Amino acid sequence: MSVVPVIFEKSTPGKRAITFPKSDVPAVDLAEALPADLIRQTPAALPEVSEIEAVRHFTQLSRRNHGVDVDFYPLGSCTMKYNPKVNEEAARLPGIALTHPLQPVETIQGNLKLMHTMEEWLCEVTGMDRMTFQPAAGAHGELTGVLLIKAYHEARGETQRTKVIVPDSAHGTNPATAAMAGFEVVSVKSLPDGSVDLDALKDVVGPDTAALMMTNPSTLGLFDPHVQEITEIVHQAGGLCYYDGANMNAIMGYARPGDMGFDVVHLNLHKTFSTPHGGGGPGSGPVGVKDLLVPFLPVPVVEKQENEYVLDWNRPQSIGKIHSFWGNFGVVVRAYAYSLAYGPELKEVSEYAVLNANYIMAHLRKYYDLPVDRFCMHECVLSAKTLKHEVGVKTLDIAKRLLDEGVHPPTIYFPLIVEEALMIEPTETEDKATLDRFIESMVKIYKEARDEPDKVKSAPHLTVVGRLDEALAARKPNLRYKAEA
Amino acid sequence: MSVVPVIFEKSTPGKRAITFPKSDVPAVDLAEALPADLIRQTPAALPEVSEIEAVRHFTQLSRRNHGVDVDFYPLGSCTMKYNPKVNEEAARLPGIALTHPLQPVETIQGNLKLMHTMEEWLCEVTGMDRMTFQPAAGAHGELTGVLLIKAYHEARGETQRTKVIVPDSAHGTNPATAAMAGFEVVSVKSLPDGSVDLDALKDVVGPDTAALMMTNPSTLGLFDPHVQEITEIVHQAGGLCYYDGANMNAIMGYARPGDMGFDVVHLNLHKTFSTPHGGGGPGSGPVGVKDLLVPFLPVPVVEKQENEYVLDWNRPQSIGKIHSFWGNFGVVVRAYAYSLAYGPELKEVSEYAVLNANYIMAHLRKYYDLPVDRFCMHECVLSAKTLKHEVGVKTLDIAKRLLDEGVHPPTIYFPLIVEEALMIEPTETEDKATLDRFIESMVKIYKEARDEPDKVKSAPHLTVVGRLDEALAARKPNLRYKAEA
Amino acid sequence: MRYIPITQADKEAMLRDIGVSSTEELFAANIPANVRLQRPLDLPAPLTEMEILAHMSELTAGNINLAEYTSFLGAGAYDHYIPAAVDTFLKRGEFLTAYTPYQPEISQGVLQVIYEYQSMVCELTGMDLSNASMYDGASALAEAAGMVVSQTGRKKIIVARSAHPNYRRVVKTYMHGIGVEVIEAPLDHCELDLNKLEALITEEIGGVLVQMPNFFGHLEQVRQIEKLIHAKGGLFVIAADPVSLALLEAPGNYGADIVVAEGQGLGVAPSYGGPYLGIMATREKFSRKIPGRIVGATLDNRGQRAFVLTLQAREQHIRREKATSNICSNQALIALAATVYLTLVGKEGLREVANLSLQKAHYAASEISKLPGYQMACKSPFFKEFTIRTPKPANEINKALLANKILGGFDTAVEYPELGHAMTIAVTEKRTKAEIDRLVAALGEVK
Amino acid sequence: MRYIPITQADKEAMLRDIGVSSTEELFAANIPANVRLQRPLDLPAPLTEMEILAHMSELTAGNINLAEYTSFLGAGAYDHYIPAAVDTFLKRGEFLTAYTPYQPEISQGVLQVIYEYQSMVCELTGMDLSNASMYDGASALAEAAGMVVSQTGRKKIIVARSAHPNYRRVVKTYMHGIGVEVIEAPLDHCELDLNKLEALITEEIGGVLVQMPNFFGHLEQVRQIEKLIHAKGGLFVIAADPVSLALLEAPGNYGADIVVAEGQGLGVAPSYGGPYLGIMATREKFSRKIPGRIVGATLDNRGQRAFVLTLQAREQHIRREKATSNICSNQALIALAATVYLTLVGKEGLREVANLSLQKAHYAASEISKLPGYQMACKSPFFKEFTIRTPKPANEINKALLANKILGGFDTAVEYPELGHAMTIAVTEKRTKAEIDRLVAALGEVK
Ligand SMILES: Cc1ncc(COP(=O)(O)O)c(C=O)c1O
Ligand SMILES: Cc1ncc(COP(=O)(O)O)c(C=O)c1O
Repeated sequence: MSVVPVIFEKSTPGKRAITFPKSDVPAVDLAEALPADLIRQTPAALPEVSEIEAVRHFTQLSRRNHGVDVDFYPLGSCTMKYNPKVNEEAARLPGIALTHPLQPVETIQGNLKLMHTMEEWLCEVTGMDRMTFQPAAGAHGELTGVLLIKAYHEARGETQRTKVIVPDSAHGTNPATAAMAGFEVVSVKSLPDGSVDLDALKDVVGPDTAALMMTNPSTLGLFDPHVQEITEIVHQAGGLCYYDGANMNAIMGYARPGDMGFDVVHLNLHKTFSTPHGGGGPGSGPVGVKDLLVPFLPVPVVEKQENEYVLDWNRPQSIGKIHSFWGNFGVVVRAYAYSLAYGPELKEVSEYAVLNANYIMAHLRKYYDLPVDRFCMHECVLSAKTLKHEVGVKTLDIAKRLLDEGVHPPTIYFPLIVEEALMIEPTETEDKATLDRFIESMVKIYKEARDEPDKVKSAPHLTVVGRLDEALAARKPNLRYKAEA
Repeated sequence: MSVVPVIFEKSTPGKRAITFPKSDVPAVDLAEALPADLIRQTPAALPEVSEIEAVRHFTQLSRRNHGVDVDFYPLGSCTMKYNPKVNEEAARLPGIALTHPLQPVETIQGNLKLMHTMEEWLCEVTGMDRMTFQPAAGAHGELTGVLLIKAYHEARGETQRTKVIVPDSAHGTNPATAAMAGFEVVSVKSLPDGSVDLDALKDVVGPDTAALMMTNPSTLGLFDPHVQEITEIVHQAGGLCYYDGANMNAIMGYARPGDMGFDVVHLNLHKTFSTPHGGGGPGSGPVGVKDLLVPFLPVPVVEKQENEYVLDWNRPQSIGKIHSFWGNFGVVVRAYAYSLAYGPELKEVSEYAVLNANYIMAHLRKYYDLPVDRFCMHECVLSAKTLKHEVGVKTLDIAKRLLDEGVHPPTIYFPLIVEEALMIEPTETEDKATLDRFIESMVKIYKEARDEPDKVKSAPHLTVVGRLDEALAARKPNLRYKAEA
Repeated sequence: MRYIPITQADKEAMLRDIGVSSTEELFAANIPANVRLQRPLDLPAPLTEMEILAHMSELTAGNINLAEYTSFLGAGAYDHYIPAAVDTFLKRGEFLTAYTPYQPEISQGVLQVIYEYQSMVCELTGMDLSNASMYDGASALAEAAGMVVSQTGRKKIIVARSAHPNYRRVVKTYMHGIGVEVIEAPLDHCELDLNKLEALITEEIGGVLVQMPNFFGHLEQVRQIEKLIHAKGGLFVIAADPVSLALLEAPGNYGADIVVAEGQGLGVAPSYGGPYLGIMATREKFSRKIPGRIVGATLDNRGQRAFVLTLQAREQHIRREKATSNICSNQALIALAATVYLTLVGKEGLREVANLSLQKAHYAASEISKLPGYQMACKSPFFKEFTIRTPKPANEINKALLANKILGGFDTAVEYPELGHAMTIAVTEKRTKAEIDRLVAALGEVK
Repeated sequence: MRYIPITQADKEAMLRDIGVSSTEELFAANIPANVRLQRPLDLPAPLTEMEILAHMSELTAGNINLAEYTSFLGAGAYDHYIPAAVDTFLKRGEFLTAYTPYQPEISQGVLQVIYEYQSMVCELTGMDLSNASMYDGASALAEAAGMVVSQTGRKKIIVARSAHPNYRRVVKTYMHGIGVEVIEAPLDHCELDLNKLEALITEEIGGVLVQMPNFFGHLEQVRQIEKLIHAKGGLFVIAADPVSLALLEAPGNYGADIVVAEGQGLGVAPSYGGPYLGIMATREKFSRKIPGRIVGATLDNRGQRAFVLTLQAREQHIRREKATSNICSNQALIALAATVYLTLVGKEGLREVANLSLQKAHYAASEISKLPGYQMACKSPFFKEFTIRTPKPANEINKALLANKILGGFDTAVEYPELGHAMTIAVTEKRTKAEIDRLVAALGEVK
């Protein structure tokens, strides 16, 4: 079926899937328990279907979706690595899945110990002093980190530090975060290789600099050769340095943001630490800090006292809270299981991630433009500029044609500083055969683009739906099902 | 991908998915522990793949398969009803999934109580006195039942009773079972409506009759109007009556084999009691008996003594054992959960199963031949005889064309006594909309068969593979992967 | 090397194709020596899968869990029944291991689920549109506060002191960043004091944030509050319990401008506080202000209905520092759980859940109130949670309950010292009369 | 009405189309009054899903389970590690809710899995072909006995007394049906007595059935036995432990004609004895005699490789009373579990499992043997299980072990009184040295 009706269209009055027992307590009259003007008059028109219909509906929908479990998913910047099944099993242990966030701490020592241990491990990986797990995703971590910086400057009376410097190669969340934390964003042009232009940086730093936000390796997949100078420049100006750790998969065991001079770092556990992306989330964006920022961490902090773990709320300088409870604990659990599987061999994760990206680059550079001719780290950024100019086949067309090959396309049109960008992140969990298959597909599409460009421009051909009318979606927003009148 | 390589073809020496810890005990030298001539020299060439490859492989394979969870599956005689998810959860409770069959009985009272209770319930549903859960499927139950009959006659010294009467409308397992238990099979022709020909029966019963095996409702989906006379005829001749309960979904709460005069009955829990078919199994084929056969039941029998459940092995007349342990316990557990959901409302299961089958029959009889013009029970048998004779479109073609509609075809060419049979069992878990969709497909195919017969004869067109060369498969059996030399 | 499928032979072939002799060359070409880590990571040696599970089972075996203990603890995370079918879909690899549906042609599954989720949220809240999810209830409320500020341009907002203490903290943290003052509206017992609230609401106030039912489980006079805030041109934000919306009026029908909610009660395991689900819905007129992903229906080039991410001009990847929020990854899988849950329980089922919870909570309240020294802390109506004064500190009572395998209610002492000894008790449809009686008996026996 | 999705309105419309006014008419037209049940079924009232799970959790909570107890019990069901990925696939609806792949075009998933399963079984056993599965180890052995009889036409077979007592029972039950005499070959300690066996083997004997390793965990002298039986024209049937075949010679290499095995150790939960997996493989020359489904590779009409059920002329639905067996439903889902398991552990992993089990079993044997009163019951080599004489009845010792959260070995007293006080102890790769030491200490303390 190439159209699956929305579940509301399958609804029939009176149908039921799950029912509940009759009440076993003396009845209370709703009209007595609740004020008349607050009792709902029209029930929410939720679907009414049987269990078999519900199960078929979501089974059919799932079969209309790609995932890492289905095939290759080299979506750049997203680190779509394999999500181990054992982590799912671990997260469902009753001592984990069935625990309440407000249980007395003495009844939940195992979970506290898990968080405390994981904090130590991630500090070791990043070279930081403490970590908080409250942020639910990378962007949430960024916000937390930037608010920590704000609190730091405020505590020192330096409220004139109102600017955050963000290279123009940065992910959109960086400038958006800075703005959300009330800072003014100063965008600095990157060098063509995506690295920070030291002169431009020197020009903009000053007494109003609160921080620099930097992604390293950059969104071009390249490690900034001057990272240490950069953090020094910012520090000398009295600013702090924020490290967007989304690309941590490139450097584990090789280099640590803490050693590069960064004061704050966030990790994306749903990237580097293999927790599943879930169709968009949940993630986990723990934030690590150097000692100077520890007083400002969100409350509560897990502390070990003698042989007991406690939640320390008594932190007067804290920025407060950033999550209803302690963050996406179930995601941290999966990352913990992953860390157990590797220990110091996390270094090999990065080694092979980098190997795979360079292997793809080595093969595809013969066909696609290579904006920066240097070995890349965990991802390589190519461009379809020449194809576009010569035969009118755009990056979007190439991506759509890849769908017919059964793989998920790379990230496209990002980073913004590369024209017709194709950002390919294979991750270390792919084997050579899969990479070869992908390379073959990309070469085949390249040739098609030259020989039968229309075939590429009209792709995809084999998917359950064809190219969508995105303009229509935006022009006439249809954002929810409404029963026909 | 329309071909998924077999897992061996994905194998690469040295690749690993699951690894195991190093030994933590003092090492024993294999050459000392085992005799040299019994140590394996060439390791089994199992596949060598990584976990991601394994997961993708089986995910991709699953996406090449139909199931009840995907869409309608009206496979006659198989009762492909919805398999509730809660049953799966129940079967995975640690007190169930993680228990060893030979644990001391005092450590496993819950499981024994479950079996004992389920036995009582199934006795109530069938009108029998005791039940054994050892048989792992319907055919296994048949064998058990027929061996019980054999033991009974032997105990009475009636070893001349060497014949089992089986109507020609019976499922293949019935005659095969009788033969497997060392009986001679006497096939009696059924009347055109699938019911037992009383005269023919009277002709064959006699002092050599061990038993009659009967399916009721018959494989034509019709209840035998003379069932009571039939069992009387057999009993009068000194034979016993075996009830193939595969079609129990038609009569729960309406009639009971025990009340019709049957001495033994098997149920298919994987049909009537909603346990999943698993791509071919496991099932569970419990056998119920009247008192006269109780002494012969397989050992051990679960008995309640005071407040304790025990396994009673001390049964000198028992036929012995039929399963390594106590049967497919995990399947019985699922059926128990199902029984809890219905209780006496099991009657409605049958009511709606019969309603659905008649609804389909009422609509499709206008297009397809109806061998017996009577209300059916839980399934209806149609025929494509006319189509075959007039336009050369066979039942097989219709089935293949149905594949393009996304549903599983009915059972075809069974029962054998109906030419070009289509045996349609919708079950009670399908709603009217699904039945209407199926009817529409069947009508569409009927019209296609008349208008564009080649489209039907060359079907399927939309499946990942086309019609298979079954002759080739049989002529040049390729039954296992072998590495190319 | 656990999940790395590259053999030594493959590695060598790949290095050859790249033109280097070792991966070290790749790193050396990138990472300057002065920041290279010169020692192995100091982490425990790798474990095999079998050891990982054994270790984690052992680590968490001592945790008290809700399968073994009877819970009356709520305060933002509830022990509602989770139908067995929900987890089936959380485990489907196509949902679990996909990411944001950037490529709609191979992501129709996730996209349609989100569209259905958005539709259900609109039905429950009475709003026009919903986004694809926020992180959790607290951050959704904070983002709503941000919307209020951006829409009204006012730099002050009011939050009810009867809102979840952690939600208030998160709102303050977010608002501090953009220099917005957060004023706490004071209580009368455990309900907002409307007179004092009225006095606080001026034309400088961007909006009022109210939790309904409030943290104590009791109802606020939302219709009156709506009039007060709208009269001064501010916005009205409700933080709802989605389960309660089966019985309580949809906030859209009493004038809320933005509705947020914690979706954990809709089929999501308590999981020590996360991952949960931030629900956010609003009126059409704010559709350019709402943060996060939104899915819309459209047509494909074959004329079929299909779904796609839309209205992206609000988002960080397009608008960067001008975006409505920085949110990127959200809680899509948890939104799937809620969608499957709401599909399974359906229109009637959610009413049953809500009504049973209400019935049982009222039974518990009336039985506990009969005990000497126990007395309802507030007179206002309540839904599935209520707050009761206790004869001794609640944490001492809870210790005694634990010994009876009961997880007691939320001790309000730290967050609301003004209530004296008190606890907030949550009762869901899962609690049987026998369990409630056991609680009452155990409370009666606390010395 | 739990899983019945037909509304009253639908029902009425359907009855109208059928042309009756009630379903009762349909039943009345079919079922004669004299056999109609005139009362409701006497079964407990229906429970909702939530109650079902609560009831079943409570019912089985008291069962001792292998997550909480350390098990040294084997005897045909083993506590091997089950990789987490296995269950993922058992739960995929496309595998779980399909039936026998009668329609190959929409069943390529199940068919290919079975083909791969057959291939793996052939690799392990050293045989030419495997069927798609039998019910369990015991019934597979009984079916093998039936094959022996049908192939040789001889009406007597020999089964080793050292084979699993239940397997022997099942063989006898099956053989009794077709009038075949089953002779038990006697033991010398816990190994077959080859002299006595030789004497028993005549040209009337269709075959010898031997378990390897035997029920006691020890090895039989299979190479010698093979010569004895083949010399008299009989067939040699081995019941193997599939895990052992990673270390022990493939039966195909020492002349077995049919190999059966219990597949539970390959990724299948113990589940109180079932569902398990009957493995059966044989030589090509017996391909028309083997019972059960078989999948073969072929081509489709587009020239693609595809899989299909084949050689069906052996089966009951074609051959009826002349079929090789009556088996219809088998254990396909459990064969899937084994296939996923063997894929995950792979060539090396299965060797690791086998070797670790062997190492740990030998450590346990040597430590226990040092205890006063404990002494190996047999001198022959063993794999992962061994039998040891105990100073007191094994069931008394096991009671004491239970108090230490240890599930002790199999008490041989009832099945093999000739051994005196003894137990068979199984040790898998899951057991740590610490656990074994705990067992040894607990044994040492039994008074
Ligand atoms: C470089 C970079 N920074 C930040 C983010 C934001 O992370 P999240 O989506 O977890 O909020 C991403 C995610 O795509 C990213 O690639
Ligand atoms: C009428 C009938 N009898 C017996 C059987 C055999 O049952 P099983 O496949 O469980 O062995 C079937 C199964 O298809 C059947 O339909």
